[in-house]
Amino acid sequence: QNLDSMLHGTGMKSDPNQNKQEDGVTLAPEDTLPFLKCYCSGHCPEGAINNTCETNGHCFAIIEEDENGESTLASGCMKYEGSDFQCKDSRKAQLRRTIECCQTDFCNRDLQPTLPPPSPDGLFDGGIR
Amino acid sequence: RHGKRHGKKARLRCSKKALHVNFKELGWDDWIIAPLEYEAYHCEGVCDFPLRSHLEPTNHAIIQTLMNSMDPGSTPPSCCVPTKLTPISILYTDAGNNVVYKQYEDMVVESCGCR
Amino acid sequence: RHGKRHGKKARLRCSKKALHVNFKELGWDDWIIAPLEYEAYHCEGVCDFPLRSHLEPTNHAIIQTLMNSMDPGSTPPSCCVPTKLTPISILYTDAGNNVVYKQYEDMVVESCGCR
Repeated sequence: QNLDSMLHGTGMKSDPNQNKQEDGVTLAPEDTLPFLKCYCSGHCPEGAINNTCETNGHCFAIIEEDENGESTLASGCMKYEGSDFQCKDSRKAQLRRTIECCQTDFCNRDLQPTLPPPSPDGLFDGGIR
Repeated sequence: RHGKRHGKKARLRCSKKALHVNFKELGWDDWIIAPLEYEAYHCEGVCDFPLRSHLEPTNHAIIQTLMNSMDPGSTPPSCCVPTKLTPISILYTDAGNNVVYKQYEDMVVESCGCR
Repeated sequence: RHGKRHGKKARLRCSKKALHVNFKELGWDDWIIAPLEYEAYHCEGVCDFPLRSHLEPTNHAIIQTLMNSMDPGSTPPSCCVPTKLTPISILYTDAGNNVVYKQYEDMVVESCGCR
Protein backbone atom coordinates (compact mmCIF):
# COMPACT_ATOMS: atom_id res chain seq x y z
CA GLN A 1 0.00 0.00 0.00
CA ASN A 2 1.68 3.25 -1.04
CA LEU A 3 1.18 6.61 0.58
CA ASP A 4 -1.17 7.76 -2.21
CA SER A 5 -3.67 5.00 -1.66
CA MET A 6 -3.63 5.65 2.04
CA LEU A 7 -4.40 9.37 1.51
CA HIS A 8 -7.90 9.74 0.15
CA GLY A 9 -9.00 12.02 -2.72
CA THR A 10 -6.73 14.94 -3.32
CA GLY A 11 -3.75 13.39 -1.64
CA MET A 12 -5.29 14.34 1.69
CA LYS A 13 -8.36 13.22 3.51
CA SER A 14 -10.89 16.02 3.61
CA ASP A 15 -11.65 16.89 7.19
CA PRO A 16 -14.66 14.87 8.39
CA ASN A 17 -15.86 17.83 10.45
CA GLN A 18 -16.28 20.16 7.46
CA ASN A 19 -19.70 21.90 7.30
CA LYS A 20 -21.55 22.35 4.01
CA GLN A 21 -23.63 25.59 3.82
CA GLU A 22 -26.90 25.89 1.90
CA ASP A 23 -25.08 27.50 -1.03
CA GLY A 24 -22.92 24.37 -1.24
CA VAL A 25 -19.80 26.14 0.01
CA THR A 26 -17.89 23.93 2.42
CA LEU A 27 -16.73 25.86 5.47
CA ALA A 28 -13.60 24.71 7.23
CA PRO A 29 -14.64 23.82 10.79
CA GLU A 30 -12.40 26.48 12.28
CA ASP A 31 -14.43 29.07 10.37
CA THR A 32 -17.87 27.89 11.40
CA LEU A 33 -19.80 29.99 13.88
CA PRO A 34 -20.31 28.71 17.43
CA PHE A 35 -23.02 26.06 17.30
CA LEU A 36 -22.28 23.89 20.32
CA LYS A 37 -23.52 24.79 23.82
CA CYS A 38 -21.47 23.62 26.77
CA TYR A 39 -21.65 23.82 30.53
CA CYS A 40 -18.93 26.08 31.95
CA SER A 41 -17.56 26.39 35.48
CA GLY A 42 -14.32 27.73 36.83
CA HIS A 43 -13.78 30.26 34.07
CA CYS A 44 -16.81 31.17 31.97
CA PRO A 45 -16.60 33.87 29.31
CA GLU A 46 -17.61 37.38 30.36
CA GLY A 47 -21.39 37.73 30.22
CA ALA A 48 -22.03 33.96 30.19
CA ILE A 49 -25.61 33.16 31.29
CA ASN A 50 -26.58 30.08 33.35
CA ASN A 51 -23.03 28.68 33.21
CA THR A 52 -23.37 28.26 29.45
CA CYS A 53 -20.78 28.99 26.78
CA GLU A 54 -20.80 28.42 23.01
CA THR A 55 -18.13 27.23 20.63
CA ASN A 56 -17.43 25.82 17.18
CA GLY A 57 -15.28 23.08 18.70
CA HIS A 58 -15.71 20.90 21.79
CA CYS A 59 -17.05 20.93 25.31
CA PHE A 60 -14.56 19.74 27.90
CA ALA A 61 -14.23 18.82 31.56
CA ILE A 62 -10.87 18.73 33.31
CA ILE A 63 -9.71 17.61 36.72
CA GLU A 64 -6.32 18.92 37.73
CA GLU A 65 -4.18 18.85 40.84
CA ASP A 66 -2.32 21.97 41.95
CA GLU A 67 1.07 22.28 43.63
CA ASN A 68 -0.53 21.68 47.05
CA GLY A 69 -2.18 18.45 45.91
CA GLU A 70 -5.66 19.99 45.84
CA SER A 71 -7.77 18.91 42.86
CA THR A 72 -10.12 21.18 40.93
CA LEU A 73 -12.83 20.20 38.50
CA ALA A 74 -13.65 22.73 35.78
CA SER A 75 -15.45 22.66 32.47
CA GLY A 76 -16.09 24.87 29.50
CA CYS A 77 -15.79 25.49 25.77
CA MET A 78 -12.79 24.80 23.55
CA LYS A 79 -12.31 26.28 20.07
CA TYR A 80 -12.19 23.85 17.12
CA GLU A 81 -8.74 25.12 16.11
CA GLY A 82 -6.22 23.45 18.37
CA SER A 83 -8.69 21.01 19.91
CA ASP A 84 -6.64 18.15 18.39
CA PHE A 85 -3.85 19.25 20.69
CA GLN A 86 -5.83 20.29 23.76
CA CYS A 87 -8.10 17.23 23.84
CA LYS A 88 -5.09 14.95 23.45
CA ASP A 89 -3.15 16.97 26.06
CA SER A 90 0.34 15.78 26.97
CA ARG A 91 1.08 12.88 29.25
CA LYS A 92 4.22 14.70 30.38
CA ALA A 93 2.55 17.64 32.11
CA GLN A 94 4.16 18.26 35.47
CA LEU A 95 0.89 18.49 37.39
CA ARG A 96 -1.55 15.59 37.34
CA ARG A 97 -4.63 16.24 35.22
CA THR A 98 -7.13 14.55 32.96
CA ILE A 99 -9.18 16.26 30.27
CA GLU A 100 -12.20 14.82 28.48
CA CYS A 101 -13.77 16.39 25.35
CA CYS A 102 -17.15 15.79 23.73
CA GLN A 103 -19.26 17.36 20.99
CA THR A 104 -22.97 17.41 21.84
CA ASP A 105 -24.82 20.17 23.70
CA PHE A 106 -23.94 20.22 27.44
CA CYS A 107 -22.26 16.81 27.09
CA ASN A 108 -19.60 17.91 29.59
CA ARG A 109 -22.09 18.60 32.39
CA ASP A 110 -21.84 15.14 33.81
CA LEU A 111 -18.36 14.16 32.71
CA GLN A 112 -16.37 13.08 35.75
CA PRO A 113 -12.72 12.73 34.66
CA THR A 114 -10.46 11.17 37.27
CA LEU A 115 -6.87 12.03 38.07
CA PRO A 116 -4.27 9.60 36.66
CA PRO A 117 -2.31 7.64 39.25
CA PRO A 118 0.91 9.37 40.34
CA SER A 119 3.88 7.76 38.60
CA PRO A 120 6.65 6.40 40.85
CA ASP A 121 9.25 8.96 39.72
CA GLY A 122 6.98 11.80 40.60
CA LEU A 123 6.41 12.61 36.90
CA PHE A 124 2.98 11.16 36.33
CA ASP A 125 1.80 9.47 33.16
CA GLY A 126 -1.20 11.77 32.48
CA GLY A 127 -4.46 10.34 31.23
CA ILE A 128 -6.39 11.65 28.24
CA ARG A 129 -9.75 10.41 27.16
CA ARG B 1 -22.45 17.86 40.84
CA HIS B 2 -19.98 19.75 38.75
CA GLY B 3 -17.28 22.08 39.85
CA LYS B 4 -16.66 20.70 43.31
CA ARG B 5 -14.34 23.65 43.80
CA HIS B 6 -13.56 26.20 41.10
CA GLY B 7 -10.25 27.00 42.78
CA LYS B 8 -8.65 30.39 43.26
CA LYS B 9 -7.23 30.29 39.70
CA ALA B 10 -10.65 31.28 38.34
CA ARG B 11 -10.14 34.85 39.60
CA LEU B 12 -6.62 35.09 38.08
CA ARG B 13 -7.40 33.86 34.61
CA CYS B 14 -6.95 36.03 31.55
CA SER B 15 -9.70 38.61 31.42
CA LYS B 16 -10.45 42.27 30.71
CA LYS B 17 -9.78 44.69 33.55
CA ALA B 18 -10.21 48.42 34.03
CA LEU B 19 -7.56 50.89 32.89
CA HIS B 20 -8.69 54.47 33.28
CA VAL B 21 -6.54 56.79 31.18
CA ASN B 22 -6.36 60.45 32.22
CA PHE B 23 -4.68 62.58 29.57
CA LYS B 24 -4.31 65.44 32.08
CA GLU B 25 -2.29 63.17 34.40
CA LEU B 26 -0.21 62.18 31.39
CA GLY B 27 0.41 65.91 30.93
CA TRP B 28 -1.27 65.95 27.55
CA ASP B 29 -3.92 68.56 28.34
CA ASP B 30 -1.68 71.06 26.59
CA TRP B 31 -2.57 69.56 23.20
CA ILE B 32 -5.61 67.31 23.80
CA ILE B 33 -8.88 69.25 24.07
CA ALA B 34 -11.31 66.33 24.50
CA PRO B 35 -11.84 63.81 25.89
CA LEU B 36 -9.43 64.44 28.79
CA GLU B 37 -9.96 60.89 30.05
CA TYR B 38 -11.37 57.58 28.81
CA GLU B 39 -11.68 53.90 29.79
CA ALA B 40 -9.11 51.88 27.84
CA TYR B 41 -9.31 48.60 29.82
CA HIS B 42 -6.37 46.17 29.75
CA CYS B 43 -5.86 42.42 29.74
CA GLU B 44 -4.42 40.55 32.67
CA GLY B 45 -4.34 37.04 34.12
CA VAL B 46 -2.94 33.59 33.54
CA CYS B 47 -3.23 31.67 30.30
CA ASP B 48 -3.30 28.09 31.50
CA PHE B 49 -4.39 24.77 30.07
CA PRO B 50 -6.86 24.28 28.53
CA LEU B 51 -7.21 27.62 26.77
CA ARG B 52 -10.96 28.31 26.59
CA SER B 53 -12.55 29.21 23.26
CA HIS B 54 -13.43 32.79 24.30
CA LEU B 55 -9.67 33.43 24.69
CA GLU B 56 -9.31 32.74 20.95
CA PRO B 57 -5.97 30.94 21.27
CA THR B 58 -3.85 30.32 18.21
CA ASN B 59 -2.44 26.85 17.64
CA HIS B 60 0.95 28.26 18.66
CA ALA B 61 -0.44 29.56 21.96
CA ILE B 62 -1.93 26.10 22.64
CA ILE B 63 1.36 24.34 21.86
CA GLN B 64 3.31 26.85 23.99
CA THR B 65 0.86 26.39 26.87
CA LEU B 66 1.33 22.61 26.68
CA MET B 67 5.12 22.98 26.58
CA ASN B 68 4.94 25.32 29.58
CA SER B 69 2.90 22.79 31.54
CA MET B 70 5.54 20.15 30.77
CA ASP B 71 8.47 22.33 31.80
CA PRO B 72 7.57 25.77 33.17
CA GLY B 73 11.25 26.67 33.48
CA SER B 74 12.05 26.24 29.82
CA THR B 75 9.01 27.78 28.16
CA PRO B 76 6.99 30.79 29.34
CA PRO B 77 3.18 30.54 29.22
CA SER B 78 1.28 32.30 26.45
CA CYS B 79 0.34 35.87 27.28
CA CYS B 80 -3.01 37.56 28.00
CA VAL B 81 -3.35 40.39 25.47
CA PRO B 82 -6.05 42.33 23.67
CA THR B 83 -7.50 40.37 20.73
CA LYS B 84 -10.13 42.95 19.69
CA LEU B 85 -9.75 46.72 20.01
CA THR B 86 -11.92 49.68 19.09
CA PRO B 87 -11.04 53.31 18.23
CA ILE B 88 -11.83 56.60 19.94
CA SER B 89 -11.86 60.09 18.40
CA ILE B 90 -9.82 62.90 19.93
CA LEU B 91 -10.10 66.69 19.47
CA TYR B 92 -6.68 68.31 19.71
CA THR B 93 -4.59 71.23 18.52
CA ASP B 94 -1.82 70.25 16.13
CA ALA B 95 1.65 71.73 15.76
CA GLY B 96 0.23 74.42 13.46
CA ASN B 97 -2.27 75.35 16.15
CA ASN B 98 -5.15 73.98 14.09
CA VAL B 99 -7.97 72.20 15.89
CA VAL B 100 -8.16 68.65 14.57
CA TYR B 101 -10.70 65.88 15.21
CA LYS B 102 -9.10 62.54 14.50
CA GLN B 103 -10.01 58.85 15.02
CA TYR B 104 -7.26 56.90 16.77
CA GLU B 105 -7.45 53.18 16.05
CA ASP B 106 -7.05 50.39 18.66
CA MET B 107 -7.50 52.54 21.76
CA VAL B 108 -10.05 50.51 23.76
CA VAL B 109 -9.87 46.79 24.58
CA GLU B 110 -12.93 44.92 23.39
CA SER B 111 -11.77 41.41 24.31
CA CYS B 112 -8.72 39.62 25.64
CA GLY B 113 -7.11 36.35 24.65
CA CYS B 114 -4.02 34.17 24.96
CA ARG B 115 -1.30 34.48 22.33
CA ARG C 1 28.94 59.33 20.93
CA HIS C 2 25.51 57.68 21.10
CA GLY C 3 24.58 54.60 23.07
CA LYS C 4 27.58 54.80 25.43
CA ARG C 5 26.04 51.92 27.29
CA HIS C 6 23.59 49.66 25.47
CA GLY C 7 22.59 48.38 28.90
CA LYS C 8 21.62 44.90 29.78
CA LYS C 9 17.99 45.66 28.77
CA ALA C 10 18.86 45.33 25.10
CA ARG C 11 19.28 41.57 25.59
CA LEU C 12 15.95 41.30 27.44
CA ARG C 13 13.81 43.21 24.96
CA CYS C 14 10.93 41.58 23.18
CA SER C 15 12.29 39.28 20.51
CA LYS C 16 11.85 35.88 18.86
CA LYS C 17 13.50 32.98 20.64
CA ALA C 18 13.84 29.25 19.98
CA LEU C 19 11.11 26.82 21.00
CA HIS C 20 11.77 23.32 19.71
CA VAL C 21 8.60 21.24 19.81
CA ASN C 22 9.04 17.47 19.93
CA PHE C 23 5.71 15.70 19.40
CA LYS C 24 7.25 12.44 20.67
CA GLU C 25 8.12 14.11 23.98
CA LEU C 26 4.55 15.42 24.14
CA GLY C 27 3.46 11.79 23.79
CA TRP C 28 1.82 12.38 20.43
CA ASP C 29 3.77 9.91 18.34
CA ASP C 30 0.78 7.60 18.74
CA TRP C 31 -1.25 9.78 16.36
CA ILE C 32 1.20 12.10 14.58
CA ILE C 33 3.14 10.42 11.76
CA ALA C 34 5.20 13.39 10.54
CA PRO C 35 6.87 15.66 11.33
CA LEU C 36 7.70 14.40 14.85
CA GLU C 37 9.37 17.69 15.74
CA TYR C 38 9.55 21.25 14.45
CA GLU C 39 10.85 24.69 15.42
CA ALA C 40 7.93 26.83 16.64
CA TYR C 41 9.92 29.74 18.19
CA HIS C 42 8.31 31.89 20.88
CA CYS C 43 8.31 35.53 21.91
CA GLU C 44 9.93 36.73 25.09
CA GLY C 45 11.32 39.93 26.58
CA VAL C 46 10.30 43.29 27.95
CA CYS C 47 8.09 45.80 26.18
CA ASP C 48 9.41 49.08 27.47
CA PHE C 49 9.21 52.72 26.39
CA PRO C 50 9.56 53.68 23.62
CA LEU C 51 8.09 50.70 21.75
CA ARG C 52 10.18 50.33 18.60
CA SER C 53 8.47 50.23 15.21
CA HIS C 54 9.49 46.64 14.45
CA LEU C 55 7.42 45.60 17.50
CA GLU C 56 4.33 46.95 15.71
CA PRO C 57 2.66 48.31 18.85
CA THR C 58 -1.01 49.23 18.81
CA ASN C 59 -2.07 52.63 20.18
CA HIS C 60 -3.40 50.78 23.23
CA ALA C 61 -0.03 49.11 23.83
CA ILE C 62 1.69 52.50 23.63
CA ILE C 63 -0.77 54.07 26.09
CA GLN C 64 -0.48 51.05 28.43
CA THR C 65 3.33 51.24 28.29
CA LEU C 66 3.21 54.93 29.21
CA MET C 67 0.80 54.25 32.09
CA ASN C 68 3.09 51.45 33.29
CA SER C 69 6.10 53.75 33.26
CA MET C 70 4.10 56.27 35.30
CA ASP C 71 2.94 53.73 37.86
CA PRO C 72 4.26 50.18 37.38
CA GLY C 73 2.21 48.95 40.33
CA SER C 74 -1.14 49.90 38.85
CA THR C 75 -0.70 48.90 35.23
CA PRO C 76 1.20 45.92 33.83
CA PRO C 77 3.43 46.53 30.78
CA SER C 78 2.25 45.46 27.35
CA CYS C 79 3.19 41.88 26.48
CA CYS C 80 5.62 40.38 23.96
CA VAL C 81 3.60 38.06 21.74
CA PRO C 82 3.64 36.66 18.22
CA THR C 83 2.35 39.19 15.67
CA LYS C 84 2.90 37.08 12.54
CA LEU C 85 2.58 33.28 12.40
CA THR C 86 2.89 30.69 9.64
CA PRO C 87 1.34 27.23 9.25
CA ILE C 88 2.84 23.75 9.09
CA SER C 89 1.26 20.61 7.63
CA ILE C 90 0.99 17.45 9.69
CA LEU C 91 0.41 13.84 8.58
CA TYR C 92 -1.55 12.00 11.23
CA THR C 93 -3.97 9.16 11.87
CA ASP C 94 -7.45 10.33 12.86
CA ALA C 95 -9.99 8.70 15.17
CA GLY C 96 -11.29 6.62 12.26
CA ASN C 97 -7.74 5.37 11.60
CA ASN C 98 -7.56 7.31 8.34
CA VAL C 99 -4.29 8.93 7.40
CA VAL C 100 -4.91 12.67 7.12
CA TYR C 101 -2.59 15.40 5.86
CA LYS C 102 -3.79 18.71 7.26
CA GLN C 103 -2.43 22.25 7.37
CA TYR C 104 -2.45 23.67 10.89
CA GLU C 105 -2.57 27.46 10.88
CA ASP C 106 -0.45 29.72 13.14
CA MET C 107 2.07 27.12 14.26
CA VAL C 108 5.40 28.94 13.73
CA VAL C 109 6.27 32.43 14.96
CA GLU C 110 7.36 34.72 12.16
CA SER C 111 7.68 37.92 14.20
CA CYS C 112 7.03 39.23 17.70
CA GLY C 113 5.57 42.50 18.95
CA CYS C 114 4.14 44.31 21.97
CA ARG C 115 0.37 44.22 22.53
